[in-house]
Amino acid sequence: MNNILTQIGIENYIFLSVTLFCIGIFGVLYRRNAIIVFMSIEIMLNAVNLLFVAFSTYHQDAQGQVFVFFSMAVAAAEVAVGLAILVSIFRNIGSISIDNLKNLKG
Amino acid sequence: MAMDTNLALVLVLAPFLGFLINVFFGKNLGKSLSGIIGTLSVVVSFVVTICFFLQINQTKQPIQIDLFDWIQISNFKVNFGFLLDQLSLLWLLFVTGIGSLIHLYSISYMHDDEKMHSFFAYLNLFIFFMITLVVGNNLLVMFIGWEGVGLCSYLLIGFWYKNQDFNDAAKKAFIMNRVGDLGLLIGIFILGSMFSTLDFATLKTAIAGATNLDTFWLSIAALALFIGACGKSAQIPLYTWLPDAMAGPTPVSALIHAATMVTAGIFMVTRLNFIFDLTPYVQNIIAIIGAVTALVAATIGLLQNDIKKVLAYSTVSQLGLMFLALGLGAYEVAVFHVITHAFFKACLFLGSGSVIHGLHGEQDMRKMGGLKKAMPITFWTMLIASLAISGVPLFSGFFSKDEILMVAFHHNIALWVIASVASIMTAFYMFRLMFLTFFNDFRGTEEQKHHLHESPALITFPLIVLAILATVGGVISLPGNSWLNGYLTPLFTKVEAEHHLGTTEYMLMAIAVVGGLIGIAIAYAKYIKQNLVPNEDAEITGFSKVLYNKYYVDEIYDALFVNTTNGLSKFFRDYVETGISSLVFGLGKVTNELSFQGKKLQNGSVGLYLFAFVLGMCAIVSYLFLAQ
Amino acid sequence: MSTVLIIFCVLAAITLSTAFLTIFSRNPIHSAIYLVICFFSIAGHYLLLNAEFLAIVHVIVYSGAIMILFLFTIMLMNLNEQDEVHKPRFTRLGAIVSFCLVCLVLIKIFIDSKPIVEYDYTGEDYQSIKVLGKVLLNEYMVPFEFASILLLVAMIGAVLLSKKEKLEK
Amino acid sequence: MTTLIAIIGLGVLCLIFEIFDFRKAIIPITIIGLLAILGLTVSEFNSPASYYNNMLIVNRFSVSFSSLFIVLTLFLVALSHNFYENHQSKLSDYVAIKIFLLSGAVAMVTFGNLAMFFLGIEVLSISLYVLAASSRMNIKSNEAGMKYFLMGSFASGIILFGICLIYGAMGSFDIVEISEMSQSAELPIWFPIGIVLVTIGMLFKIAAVPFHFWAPDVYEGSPTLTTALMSTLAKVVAIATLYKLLTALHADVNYSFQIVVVVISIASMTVGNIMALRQTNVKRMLAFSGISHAGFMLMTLLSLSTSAGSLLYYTTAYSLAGIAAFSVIIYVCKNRDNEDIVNFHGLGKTNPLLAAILTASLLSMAGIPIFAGFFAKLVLFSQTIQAGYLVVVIFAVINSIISVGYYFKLILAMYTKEPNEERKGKPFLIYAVALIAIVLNIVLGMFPSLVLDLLA
Amino acid sequence: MNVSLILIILLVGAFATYLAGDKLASKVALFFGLAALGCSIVLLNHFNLGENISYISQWITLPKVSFALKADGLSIAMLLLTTALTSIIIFSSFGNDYKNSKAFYALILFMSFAMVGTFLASDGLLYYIFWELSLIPIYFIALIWGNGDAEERKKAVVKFFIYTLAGSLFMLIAFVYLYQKAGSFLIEDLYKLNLTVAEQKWIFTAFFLAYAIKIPLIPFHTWQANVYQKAPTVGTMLLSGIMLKMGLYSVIRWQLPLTPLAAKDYMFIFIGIGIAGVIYGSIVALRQRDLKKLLAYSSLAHVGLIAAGTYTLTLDGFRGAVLQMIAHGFVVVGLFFAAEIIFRRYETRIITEMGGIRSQSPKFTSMFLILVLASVALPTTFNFIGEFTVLYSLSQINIWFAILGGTTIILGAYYMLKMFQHVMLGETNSKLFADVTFSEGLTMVLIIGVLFFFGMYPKPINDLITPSLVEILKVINRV
Repeated sequence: MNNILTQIGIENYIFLSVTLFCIGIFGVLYRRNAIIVFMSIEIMLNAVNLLFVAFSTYHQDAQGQVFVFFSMAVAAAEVAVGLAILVSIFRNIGSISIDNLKNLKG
Repeated sequence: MAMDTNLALVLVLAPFLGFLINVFFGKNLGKSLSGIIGTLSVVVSFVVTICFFLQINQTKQPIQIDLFDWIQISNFKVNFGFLLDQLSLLWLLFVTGIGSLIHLYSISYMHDDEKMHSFFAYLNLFIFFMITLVVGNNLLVMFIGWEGVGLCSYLLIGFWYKNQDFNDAAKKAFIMNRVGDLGLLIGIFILGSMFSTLDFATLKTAIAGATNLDTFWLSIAALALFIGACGKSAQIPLYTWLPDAMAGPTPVSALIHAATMVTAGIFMVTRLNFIFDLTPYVQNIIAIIGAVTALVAATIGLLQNDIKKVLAYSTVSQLGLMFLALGLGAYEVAVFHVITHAFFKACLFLGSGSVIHGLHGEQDMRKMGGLKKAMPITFWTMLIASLAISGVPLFSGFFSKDEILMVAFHHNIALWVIASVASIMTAFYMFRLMFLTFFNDFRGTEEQKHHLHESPALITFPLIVLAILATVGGVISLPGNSWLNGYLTPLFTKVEAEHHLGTTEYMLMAIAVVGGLIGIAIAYAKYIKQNLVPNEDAEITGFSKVLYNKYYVDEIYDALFVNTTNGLSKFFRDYVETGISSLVFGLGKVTNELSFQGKKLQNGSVGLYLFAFVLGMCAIVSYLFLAQ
Repeated sequence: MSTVLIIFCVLAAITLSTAFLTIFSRNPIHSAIYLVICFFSIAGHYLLLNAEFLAIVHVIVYSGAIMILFLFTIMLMNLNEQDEVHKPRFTRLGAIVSFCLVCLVLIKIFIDSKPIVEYDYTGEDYQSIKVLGKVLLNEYMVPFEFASILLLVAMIGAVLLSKKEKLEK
Repeated sequence: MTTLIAIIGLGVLCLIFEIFDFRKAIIPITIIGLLAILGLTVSEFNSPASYYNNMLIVNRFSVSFSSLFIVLTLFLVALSHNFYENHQSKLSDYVAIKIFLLSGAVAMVTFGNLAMFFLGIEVLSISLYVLAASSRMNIKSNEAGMKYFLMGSFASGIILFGICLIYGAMGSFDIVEISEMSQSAELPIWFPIGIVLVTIGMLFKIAAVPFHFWAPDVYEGSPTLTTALMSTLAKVVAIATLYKLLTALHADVNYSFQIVVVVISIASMTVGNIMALRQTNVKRMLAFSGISHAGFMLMTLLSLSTSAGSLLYYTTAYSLAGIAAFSVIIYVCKNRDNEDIVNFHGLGKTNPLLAAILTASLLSMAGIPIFAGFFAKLVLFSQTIQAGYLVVVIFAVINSIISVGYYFKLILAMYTKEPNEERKGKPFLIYAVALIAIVLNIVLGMFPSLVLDLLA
Repeated sequence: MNVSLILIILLVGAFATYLAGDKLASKVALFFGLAALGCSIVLLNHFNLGENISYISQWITLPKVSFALKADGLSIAMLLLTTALTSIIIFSSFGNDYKNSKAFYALILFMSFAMVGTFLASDGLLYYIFWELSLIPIYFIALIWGNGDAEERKKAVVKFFIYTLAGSLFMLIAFVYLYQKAGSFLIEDLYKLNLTVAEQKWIFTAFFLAYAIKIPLIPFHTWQANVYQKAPTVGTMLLSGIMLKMGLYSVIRWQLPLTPLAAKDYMFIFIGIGIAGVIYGSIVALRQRDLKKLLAYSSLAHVGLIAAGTYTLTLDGFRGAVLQMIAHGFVVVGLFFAAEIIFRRYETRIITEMGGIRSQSPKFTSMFLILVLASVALPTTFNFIGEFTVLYSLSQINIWFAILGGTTIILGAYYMLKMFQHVMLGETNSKLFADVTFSEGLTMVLIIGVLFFFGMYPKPINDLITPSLVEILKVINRV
């Protein structure tokens, strides 16, 4: 048995991950619905997680996977706080479109 | 030597002390006392001068007095010191002498003026500066006096400061003088850098000992010095201030603008004769300007109606004659004329002052006439002075003027013709003045007529003294036997041979006398026989109008210099200043505008922000990894 | 083309397409569902790479916790298609442009880079639960503890943001 | 190491105090605690060590910056007393979050492993998101929190991606290992890209152009104390971490990377200053001013090997001035719904001391001598010229000139306008904080060697 | 005893004044001003005895900055000027009633402190710090206690501050660059540098920006007139009497010795700028409506001439410049004080609203006239010595410089006398003008006394400054 990446190629994982990451960026830019934007950010983080695991396999090293745990914790924490903010905005202005957040400018 | 130093200090500082007393305590002293103190202080100087004069007449040794270091320049040092030699003592004699007389005169003349003490203060200050000018042992100490007398002239012309016209005249005098002063300074600079000294004595030896003189720069220096003299001595092109200066009280005109200050230019040229002697071109220029000034001023004088203006133009004209003599290298002749001129012109001015005093300030000759009876002493003294200035034989002016004409004749016929014409005109307008003022009937108001009276003794006494001097002053330099020439000889490098009184000379004398008499005769014909009175201002036409308006020189100067400067000033103030200012502000405005536009970019949209973020990231990454 | 590669391609296709669909679907609920599928496919990748534990944790955390949170919020706010605001054209254009740009730039860089041909294989166990546990709780003990602080902060924060204040006068 | 533990302990203590209803004691205890921690930290100054498999590396750099953070937090906690007067029930949360935030900050400069770095930055960020949005009923605060959160987590994503690439290249998260490897072997291109991406993420945190757009909006919308925190502590932490990251990793700081830094630095200074000119909201103005200062701080990256001391000095000077300025702003704008410059009218008459302090802090930021800000700039200029980037210095100087324009707008308002209304009360802690901060600033200005030589 | 004492006195004075409270402030300030003056005289004495009165100690290790104060003749002359004028200025303001006067007088002393520091510092950075420091007090003095429309004033003052700061920051860059070369900010070390001509040229330009704005020379003068007009008279006096001398002093002390080759290359340009300033300033002054503005432009003209003198790089130019700096300092303070005296009575600075004052106030008139005459460099006043020497030095470079520069004699007389005529002369003004009070008179008399004394006997100052100027010239001509 050898490294599974010999069959797939680490480049492919990189391309997949980069594409996924870019889709995440695209989502953040494209959508105005805050929830979807959050989701896009999650996609970005997951793209990175995927790459971590791929690299972990590439290096035959556990640290990459361990880091994914931290990354998940971060994602969870962010989502919690983000949604809390979102809810409080929704309570105040009844909308979650980020286009409505234009009071602060200039 | 210490004695000399102390005496010299007394000589210089006595008037200054008078000035200080009058400035600080004048008001409390009372008018008479302040006048007396003022006069006394000058008399003291006069007495000291006489002492020195007697001393030097015996020893023939100039007295050098160094007081202290004054200005330090890299290649030379300027001491503050005095030089009492033949020239300066001669000058001092008539400065302090006539000064004393005029002070005396002023006690009475200014008695009605509430600011009499300051008048005396200024007069004393003037004498102080004049003495400084004369006794300074180097160019810069002379320059102190030079500027100082200008200042006093300014103060005294503008003595009646409530009248802005008088103030304008004062300002004009000061500024035109300053134009000359700049010339003088430039001359000083050049001399200083050429010879590393400004001391007269050292300068003289340095020039005498110099092997290869740079005549070009020396000429420039001489020319610059002459410009200075033009300013002070009212020569073309800087003469226009002098007639305006008549705005001051009459004693001032007599003292400053006839007898003493205006001769400073002649003094300076004479003092530096060793320089001018080496620069023939400049000498020619001086001669020509002198002659032209004499003629131009005389022509203007022909038609003036203000009694003092006539005298003022006459002064300019006479000064022109003196410069003519200087330009021709006949320094002693010029000095001679300075002295005689001081006598008779002071007398004339004081006389006219007496007339004006009698008429309570009237200066227009058209409103005078027939004053002979009311003011006999004034009349007779003025008549004597007029005869002197017109060159009637045996009066002092005859000798001095004649010598100038003779010198001119020997050098250049054209100059002689000009000078002769000028002196004929002089005779004419002086007697025009006399006839209009003293003969025929009184043309003024009844009230004035009622108050006509001879002036008090304090006024007439100086007149009489000056008239006597004007008569006999000629003895100091009789043709053929000149005490003055002998006295002044040590000063000059080139000694001109004495003119022998040959036929030519007697011919010239005769022509001059006849010319003078013709002038008087014309005036007599016009103003006594025909009893003409000059026209009102509006009725003057033709060339007379040009003359009456002084060739419009003032207007031309105004247009050329004053208005240009003022226009430039306005232009600078309104456009250039705001322009530069708005350029600076403009930078601020541009950044502010950028800020304003930038605020639009910061529009609050997260989308835009992220977009910028991503673009920035792309730019950086692609620059770093793709562009290499 | 090996089986593994085929599985990879399929999974990758699913991952990318569902990710796209998440963004493009107008209904937030649909988005959430697509996202869940996407996450599952990622878990598939993990399995493919033999990271079983991680795959399970991933499913639990993402599909189980985070997605539920999302859905819960969506329900709470009662969002549906009508709420979607109209997007200005230049926004969309900008988004697409930057997407293409980032994609191109990154991919170009990686294509340009030297291809990796050799892969290490030590044969050692590096990703079993046991090993992971050791690494996590020995080497990475401090970050592990610190992550708890992170979560604590998030908790306090969430509470702070939604707690009503007692008015004390 | 002990610092980090102590800080976390203190944070937990705050929460416990709330439970046992010792609310009044929270702030005094925290202050005392922080002082103790400060002492603890300083005592480690001369004993560099690494802990837990290189998870945390304590050296002079980390100790001095940690101390700075602790001092700043101390000030911020002291200000909390007055600021949260009307929010007593949440006081413990606020304080605890600040303390945890400090722990994140300390982790960021002490990290020896990228995991610590990442967690630290997340603790910091999440605390900031919460604090920014913490004024629940205030729409502006909500908006600020939301904007910050969206952009911040986006940036976190990028940082994470960068870390991932670094890991991919090196197979390790340990910075010592990474830096060793980065010098020896031929590297995959992943490594430089990773570094660049992490750098970009950090540039976002320090609000450098073009990643700065969030800053003015968030600064304006957040509660003033949070703004103070962001503009002083958060910015300083970010730049210090970036500096440490680049030095510790022996990252590929080649010429073209420096060019990028130059461009960003110039752009930040220019944009920040020009945009600040027309602001009427003081917090917003200071946000832009902060952006320009970020540009200045970035200049240190041009001479990485020597500029640690000057970075410390600059950040200290800047943050002390910032604390002083914000304390005055907190005092002035208390109970006002905005921070418009109008509120400052006539402060010179009604409250000369605070006006003087604000003036001094603004002058320090403008870089006028005897204030520390001047030396900060001077040292920076000196180093940058030495590094051969005269252009940057010239731009910096031009920007200093522009900056005076808006700093003086505020000073003018205080001294030339008529006061509009009296303010009541003289809160001791605000005065104390403002005064101490500015005095420290001036002392540092007079004796710059105190700080400059620490990391020499 | 060393020179740092005087700095301490002034600094302590500033604080003491602030603490003394509004009522006592002016007296306390005067006390410390006089103490500083006394101290500088004592220092002069020590200096003349050949004692070492400099002070040096390490201040910052990296960058290497020393707290180095060195007093040579030039510095001591400037020191005396500063302390004497500070005392006079403080005393002159006794007739005014400033609100919050404790801050006001404290700022004056503080400014004096900074300026003294500038004149003494022999370390580039220390010098720069003092240089900048002097800006802050004058900014507040002009801003808070100034007059005229508040908005206008703000604009003018901020422009002034930014403008001068802008210039000096370029100087800072130059200093930092020099530091990189020399490894030290000490003036001796900087003097030793051998820079290429290209380096010198840009450093020269950077310095020039700072100084040209401070002095000011055209076309960098636009801040001047407005600030002089808007600032309270005390501020104007400080600015024109002392502060602009900082620029001129620095040209001699720093700019020329550090960049001699550039200075020689550029000599004609910069003399030209100076002289253009003379003519331009004089002409603009002619048509000013505001008395203080007029005086500001006159100041522009005078400093133009001084600057031209310094750029001649000759001993005469330097010496004349320094003498003229001192003379101008006194005379301009006197003139602005005269303007203030009028303002105290008539509440106006517009010339057309004045006139006819002379008959009501003979004392004031005389004193004002003397000052006017001194400012047009009448011989026997101090200004003449300076102006003569400067013009002489210019004539050594090129006679045309002297002629053009000499127009100041004519134009200066023109605008000053015109001003005097419209302000003082004419029909008696209907508004009452009380003659000078004792303290006003005393101030004027002091100034006039100084002008006349040194006008007749400049030797002490000459002997004081010449050796140090010779030293500086040696440095300039080292290559």
